[in-house]
Amino acid sequence: MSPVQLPENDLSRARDEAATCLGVEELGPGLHLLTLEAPAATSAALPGEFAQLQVEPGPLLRRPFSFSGVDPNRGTVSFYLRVYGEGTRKLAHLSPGSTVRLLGPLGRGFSLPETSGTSLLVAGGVGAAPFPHLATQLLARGERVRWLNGAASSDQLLPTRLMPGGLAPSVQVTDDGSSGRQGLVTDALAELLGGVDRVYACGPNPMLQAVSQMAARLRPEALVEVSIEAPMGCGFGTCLGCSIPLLLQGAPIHGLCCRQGPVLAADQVDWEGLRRQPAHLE
Amino acid sequence: MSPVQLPENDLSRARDEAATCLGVEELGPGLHLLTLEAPAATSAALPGEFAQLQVEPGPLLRRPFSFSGVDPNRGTVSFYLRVYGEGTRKLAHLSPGSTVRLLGPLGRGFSLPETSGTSLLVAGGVGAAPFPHLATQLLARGERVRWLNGAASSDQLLPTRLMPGGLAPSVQVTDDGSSGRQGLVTDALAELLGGVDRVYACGPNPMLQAVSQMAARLRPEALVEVSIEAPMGCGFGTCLGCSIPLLLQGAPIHGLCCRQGPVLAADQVDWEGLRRQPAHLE
Amino acid sequence: MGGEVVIGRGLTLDNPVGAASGTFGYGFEAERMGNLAGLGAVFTKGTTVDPRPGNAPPRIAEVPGGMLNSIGLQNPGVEVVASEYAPRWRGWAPRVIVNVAGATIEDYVRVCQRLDPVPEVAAVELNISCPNIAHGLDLGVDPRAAAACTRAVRAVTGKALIVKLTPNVTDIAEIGRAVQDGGADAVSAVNTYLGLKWSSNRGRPVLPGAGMAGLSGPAIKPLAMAAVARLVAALSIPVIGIGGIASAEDAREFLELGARAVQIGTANFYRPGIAAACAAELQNGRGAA
Amino acid sequence: MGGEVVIGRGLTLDNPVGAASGTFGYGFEAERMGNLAGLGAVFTKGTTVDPRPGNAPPRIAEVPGGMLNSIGLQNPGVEVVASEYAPRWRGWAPRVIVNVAGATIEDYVRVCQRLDPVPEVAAVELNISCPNIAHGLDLGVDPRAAAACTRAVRAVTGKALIVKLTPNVTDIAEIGRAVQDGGADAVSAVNTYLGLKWSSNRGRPVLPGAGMAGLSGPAIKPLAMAAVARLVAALSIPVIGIGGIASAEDAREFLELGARAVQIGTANFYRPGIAAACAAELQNGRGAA
Ligand SMILES: Cc1cc2nc3c(=O)[nH]c(=O)nc-3n(C[C@H](O)[C@H](O)[C@H](O)COP(=O)(O)OP(=O)(O)OC[C@H]3O[C@@H](n4cnc5c(N)ncnc54)[C@H](O)[C@@H]3O)c2cc1C
Ligand SMILES: Cc1cc2nc3c(=O)[nH]c(=O)nc-3n(C[C@H](O)[C@H](O)[C@H](O)COP(=O)(O)OP(=O)(O)OC[C@H]3O[C@@H](n4cnc5c(N)ncnc54)[C@H](O)[C@@H]3O)c2cc1C
Ligand SMILES: Cc1cc2nc3c(=O)[nH]c(=O)nc-3n(C[C@H](O)[C@H](O)[C@H](O)COP(=O)(O)O)c2cc1C
Ligand SMILES: Cc1cc2nc3c(=O)[nH]c(=O)nc-3n(C[C@H](O)[C@H](O)[C@H](O)COP(=O)(O)O)c2cc1C
Ligand code: FES
Ligand code: FES
Repeated sequence: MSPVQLPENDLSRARDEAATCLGVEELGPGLHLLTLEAPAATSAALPGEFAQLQVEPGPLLRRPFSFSGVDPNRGTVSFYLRVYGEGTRKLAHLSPGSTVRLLGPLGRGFSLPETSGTSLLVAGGVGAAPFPHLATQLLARGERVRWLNGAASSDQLLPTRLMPGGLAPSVQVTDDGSSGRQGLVTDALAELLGGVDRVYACGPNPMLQAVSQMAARLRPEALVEVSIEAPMGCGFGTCLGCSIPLLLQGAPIHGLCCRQGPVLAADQVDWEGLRRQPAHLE
Repeated sequence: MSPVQLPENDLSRARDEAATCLGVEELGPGLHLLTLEAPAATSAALPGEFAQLQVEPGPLLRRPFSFSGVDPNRGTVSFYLRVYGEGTRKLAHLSPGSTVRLLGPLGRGFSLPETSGTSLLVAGGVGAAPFPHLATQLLARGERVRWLNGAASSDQLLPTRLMPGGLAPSVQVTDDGSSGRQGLVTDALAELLGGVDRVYACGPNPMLQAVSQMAARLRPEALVEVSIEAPMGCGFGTCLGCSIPLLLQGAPIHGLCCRQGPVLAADQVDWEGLRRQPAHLE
Repeated sequence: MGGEVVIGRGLTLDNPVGAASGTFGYGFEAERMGNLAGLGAVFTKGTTVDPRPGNAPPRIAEVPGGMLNSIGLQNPGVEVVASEYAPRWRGWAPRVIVNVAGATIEDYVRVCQRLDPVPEVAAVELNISCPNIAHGLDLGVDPRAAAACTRAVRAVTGKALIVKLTPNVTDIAEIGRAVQDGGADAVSAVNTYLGLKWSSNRGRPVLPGAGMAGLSGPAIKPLAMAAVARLVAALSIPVIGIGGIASAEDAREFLELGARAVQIGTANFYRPGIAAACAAELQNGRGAA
Repeated sequence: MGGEVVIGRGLTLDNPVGAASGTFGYGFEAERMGNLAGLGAVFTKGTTVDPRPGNAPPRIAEVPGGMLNSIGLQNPGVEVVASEYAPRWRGWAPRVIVNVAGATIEDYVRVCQRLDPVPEVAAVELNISCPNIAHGLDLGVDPRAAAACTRAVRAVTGKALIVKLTPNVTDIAEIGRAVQDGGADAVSAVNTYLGLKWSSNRGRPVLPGAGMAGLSGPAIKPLAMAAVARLVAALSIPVIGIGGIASAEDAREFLELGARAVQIGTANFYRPGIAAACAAELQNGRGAA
């Protein structure tokens, strides 16, 4: 058994609150911003942490989503959602005023720097979800924040207006060139790594692996953290359903995405193990 | 096997249409009038016939309801509902514009007279449901129609405004005397039976039995028809779930409420068998 | 997917979608309602030697995602089926397969004997999930009894012989192998699962007696798929998949899993016409939608 | 309803509601989240002789009204449980009952031997639904093997001995009688039902290998109630009811049916705190609401 040695999140911070939907904004094809009034989560959620949302009527199990925006003044949190199956479809069509149970914050988020430096945020598609909150927190700590935002096409990019003001010049890439540069995030990564102290990445696993490898090669002194997904039964460590392949002192172990992740140091991830997983666990 | 000998409804008249909710009006505590735009049903539904309504999301099986009002001009049908469990609760809270699948008309309705005479409609509680449509049809045939409307209390009586104009003087009774006379419908029945050619009754089984017995004694020449309920899996004769105790040439048989009923001649019903049924089959 | 399927011993269906026994009567209701055309097969209500009135009400109860039934095999008896119903099936597009039930092996033999010369009966499906058989065991839970019943019927019928299996067993593949060895041309699986619904108001089960009844509907689909997967792996004869199918996509899943054909049961109650619609959708390749 | 219940051999629970094995870890997550107080018992994750890493992902898949799991008994092994976890249970209000799993009878004996002197372990629950036992049968589907395992454990432990039964058998009452004769103080039922989810996109089951996994959640409640009813009728020892319980009303139904206590499983995942809430609701007599 492994989990004892890898750090786990502190479950005593999680609250199960009845959140009220304030509205859903459509941001692109199948992409929505869900805003919930959820005072407890608002005051606790750190960047990279997630919530388990329950929709009723809807699927039995809750669904995990990264906190995207947190507004302590309004007492609201927002989630950047891509419609995938039943749960996300229902969430994307919530009417204002309806109730959603929100359990959170859960998981381990991104490590926030003690001293200021330069952070690079690398997003692939809906993987941009945690970055508005992360960027806000980094800027508040005096960090210089660059943003590399990638997606398949223009209408699938997280809109820049959701990010806080004050970012360093950032780069957008799209697979089809419909916005920003044409190509993959890794095509634009090399030139952005110079002088970077921290790389935070969220997106499809192959992208995360490529980013981790490139950063390790070109900027070995940088901290690299990635946010990984897994199917979740509970979100708080009891179902053992969210197993992900991690490395403990170099040896492959079965880690729990919901407690040791979802954010992990790139060198804690067993990338080979991840690659062998079925594609839908992307 | 019995059903071959008792008459059954003609299933070829049933249509499965997507009906649109035009609104739900609250008529009393847990009592609602649901109005649906359902052109096919409107032009086919006869008094005493019923529809199987499906609510989504909602229970798996459809729920049976008697056609209460039929408005051929507007293409609408209405149902007088009492909230009982999940299905009726959902129907009572339908938003205008939402869709309900309606299968109907189903079952055998009340037999309508060829020659004109006097009909007495006897309702117990939500059993009044089929009577607006029945009264309208009877009046259209030149029938004289009296109405004996009973319920536990005033707010559970079908409002008179739902009945067509032109009824002969009618009587209301309530168990608690909060409206009309105090008592049971059977207390008022005797005086109303004089000169009656047809008695149509709908309500709890014990009431139906009492009405049938009193009518047989005091007005043996009258036709007496009652509308019976049973749990229904399908509504059209295939699940065999809606078994009710009937008499065929005096011998007890298992009839099908959905095809040989729900309206039956009082002397076709095995009242003893009905009384032995669990109370929830009331 | 969706075209003609061969079950065996001369039984070929125009398409792999049938309506399950006990959920489609003898097909006459669907005929009146216009829901017959396009179906591959109609599996009739379980038919016994003598007419049976069925159980006292209540007979059905709803549970989330499914229903419980304890109908008690209400049916008019094989004589009425053979002499009055069968002629009415003449010219129907779907094959009509008579589901056969009984309390003893002799019962099954007698029903199948009577049906053997009836040309409108395309095949028989033995429902061997009936209680009160030799040794206090259901016929369908004892491999020897199941095989013996199959063999006995095999000896008296030239029609394709499908044996319908109960899932309420430790090892459904063992029963499947037994009836395959006994001469079955195909198996169908599954029949209903033993379930119970309690009423706190009444302080007793909702259904009469001990309250045991058969669970069907979408709730059983994952269980039925596991049973069908085990049969497909264990048998060489075709497997007809049944259990919780309520869409063309559900039907497609069973077929991809290895079932030769499928039957739709409970869904016919709340979506009349679903079976024929699924058949059409599979044929037009829209099942994946 | 809702007060203290006696299971036997010194095991008494403050109230009849427990959290089911594999859905509550070893109780520490609930402790951190404030969901422990008020529970009658915590049944731990299945614990084996040696640590087990569990199966490769994916391990869970959702189906309507339930979920499939194939976790593969991930656990730290009995030594960690006995020496590191047990001391942390000291002073807990709920009794902690260790769920024990193994591949051979010897495995069960070794785990229970190690737990016997540990005072914080209130009882053991044998999960005899693990494959690959003598004669190619699961331990839990063969009455002789189930009885032998119970007897062997009985010989090495003075603690209350609960045997958890699999529902994937022809006659669960037969297995129940066998373990009762073998010395069990109580049985718990049911474990998960064998299910499979298919993915048409991928043309294979969603879960790895043959795709077989255990179905739990509200979908199985009517099935579990039928199994519990059969056990209650057949046994003299207490029956602990499990399967799809997601509200105090569900729990009350099992208790009215004759179960001495209940366990809540899958519902803990989507309604953390449900188990303690049900316990409180039963105690306050609001369960009928
Ligand atoms: C920590 C974390 C954070 C996430 N943050 C976001 C976010 O901010 N925005 C966003 O759009 N999506 C996010 N996701 C993904 C999101 O949770 C899934 O898209 C969602 O669960 C799909 O649910 P569904 O009902 O729409 O799809 P369905 O396909 O109906 O159901 C999904 C089911 O598949 C399983 N499953 C399979 N693969 C995955 C997977 N990779 N992730 C989760 N469940 C899976 C689940 O257990 C679930 O039962 C996140 C996932 C995780 C683990
Ligand atoms: C021919 C007919 C006409 C009806 N007309 C009306 C009407 O006009 N207005 C009205 O308010 N109600 C009417 N009912 C009764 C109505 O159908 C039930 O109240 C309704 O089905 C309850 O559904 P539920 O989901 O609210 O309740 P639940 O308790 O959640 O579900 C009811 C379930 O119980 C079973 N059941 C048990 N007893 C009965 C019973 N007596 N009738 C039906 N189902 C039963 C059903 O099979 C169903 O699965 C009629 C019933 C029948 C048979
Ligand atoms: C009301 C009802 C009656 C049934 N009667 C029979 C029957 O007579 N013979 C039989 O073999 N199966 C019978 N079944 C079982 C179905 O044919 C089918 O195997 C089962 O319902 C599972 O399929 P489903 O989930 O699609 O309903 C019956 C099922 C129901 C719901
Ligand atoms: C993810 C998961 C893991 C489980 N692990 C175990 C286990 O280790 N030992 C065991 O005896 N039962 C295990 N079970 C079975 C449950 O304890 C319970 O018997 C079953 O889930 C039915 O109850 P439910 O419907 O309330 O979930 C597990 C169930 C789930 C869902
Ligand atoms: S989601 Fe249940 S253990 Fe991680
Ligand atoms: S409701 Fe199905 S046969 Fe009458």
